[in-house]
Amino acid sequence: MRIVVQEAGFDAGQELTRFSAADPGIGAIVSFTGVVRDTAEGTLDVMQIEHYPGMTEAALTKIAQEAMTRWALGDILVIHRFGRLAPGDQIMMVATTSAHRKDAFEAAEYLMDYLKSRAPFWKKEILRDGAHWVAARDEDEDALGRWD
Amino acid sequence: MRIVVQEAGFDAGQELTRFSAADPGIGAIVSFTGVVRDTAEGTLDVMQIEHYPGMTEAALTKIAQEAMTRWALGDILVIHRFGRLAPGDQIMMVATTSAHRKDAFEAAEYLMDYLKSRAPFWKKEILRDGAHWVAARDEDEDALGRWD
Amino acid sequence: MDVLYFAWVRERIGLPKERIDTSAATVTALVDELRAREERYAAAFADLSALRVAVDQELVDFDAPLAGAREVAFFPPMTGG
Amino acid sequence: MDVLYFAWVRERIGLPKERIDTSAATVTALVDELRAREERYAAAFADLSALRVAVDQELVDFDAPLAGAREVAFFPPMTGG
Repeated sequence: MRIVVQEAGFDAGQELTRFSAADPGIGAIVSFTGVVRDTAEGTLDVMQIEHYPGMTEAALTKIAQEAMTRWALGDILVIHRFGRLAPGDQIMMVATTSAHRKDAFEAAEYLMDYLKSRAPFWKKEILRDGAHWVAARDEDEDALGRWD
Repeated sequence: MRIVVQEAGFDAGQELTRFSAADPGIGAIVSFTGVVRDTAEGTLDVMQIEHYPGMTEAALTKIAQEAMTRWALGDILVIHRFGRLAPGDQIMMVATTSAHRKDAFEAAEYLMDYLKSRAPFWKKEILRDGAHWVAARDEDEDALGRWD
Repeated sequence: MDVLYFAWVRERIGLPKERIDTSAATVTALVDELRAREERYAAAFADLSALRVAVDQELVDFDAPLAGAREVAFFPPMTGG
Repeated sequence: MDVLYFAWVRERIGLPKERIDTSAATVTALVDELRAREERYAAAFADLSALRVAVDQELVDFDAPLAGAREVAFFPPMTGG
């Protein structure tokens, strides 16, 4: 299990290669990469990501540990950036390995759902004509319901 | 949409990097990589993958096109190898991009489910003490039911 | 018409492809013709539930018509991925 | 006790962290104390349904006890990913 919270950029492809190589005996590898999207009008200058040092790592570790108990997984990778990002930058990725694709897929979706709403990150969009905190979406909170 | 059927190896990490770079405006990228698993006893010498040239490409294209109509996707990548593979070799990958993680995840799972049971590939395991064709699993056929 | 065999069907029949002149109206009628040829065909086609068939590279049912078909392929359930 | 503020709660109150001496028994009691201090606190805590709270880095409800707590953090719903 590898949980990384960092300001620096990362390369999801390289991370996937490294993660996959760690256990060549595994059959299925799923990855999710999140990328900073510009606004429809192309007005996003910076996506600023604030987090709660200490709690962030603890929350992500707890979410990953829960996934390890729910599915038959080989390994989990979580990388999440904070600081100032530009449109097109990779914000975060999760990856899972398992003997079976169903476990790898479900666990990756679980990690994403919990990371979205239970890990202490907040996004602020600095636009050409203003700035605002991104509001949490009801559907992200609702998505947790399917894992009860 | 990029559909590749090839004998040569590929690097899922590099492919993911290339696929992601093609559309930096997208928010979510999901990838699945399948790796040749050894037997529990470590007796697998070669995984031999046979396919139906012509029909394979057509079937994968049809599956990918159907996914493009069902979900709001930016792009789809499908790579599948044939020929002689060794334990630990990457067999195949699919990747999807979308503005939303739910679409990217669901489409990738759909592609995998259909690719498993509807694309003309057959696996033969050459073991140290014999060889046999891998049997289709009922649960792979059943998995298609959820997309009706 | 070209008839193709894959995986263990190919191994059991002993060849990957052959040209067959037939007036069979459906896949099932073609299978009956093949079964009557030789034991290896009878063995390969003993249990149709274990087989799949494609006509001109499209998966079809065994009662599919063969009118105008250029290529028929028989193979076990697919195991890609 | 250290009290931390994040995102727009931090911006509204005007600082990321402060040391507060309190005998508040629950988070809600602490919130009431803060609200009574100054307008900027009253504004930040106007609608608790728009806020989340963590005690010693664990998400809790607003009626959670504060006995023994070293660190309390207030912030809006999280938006990672």
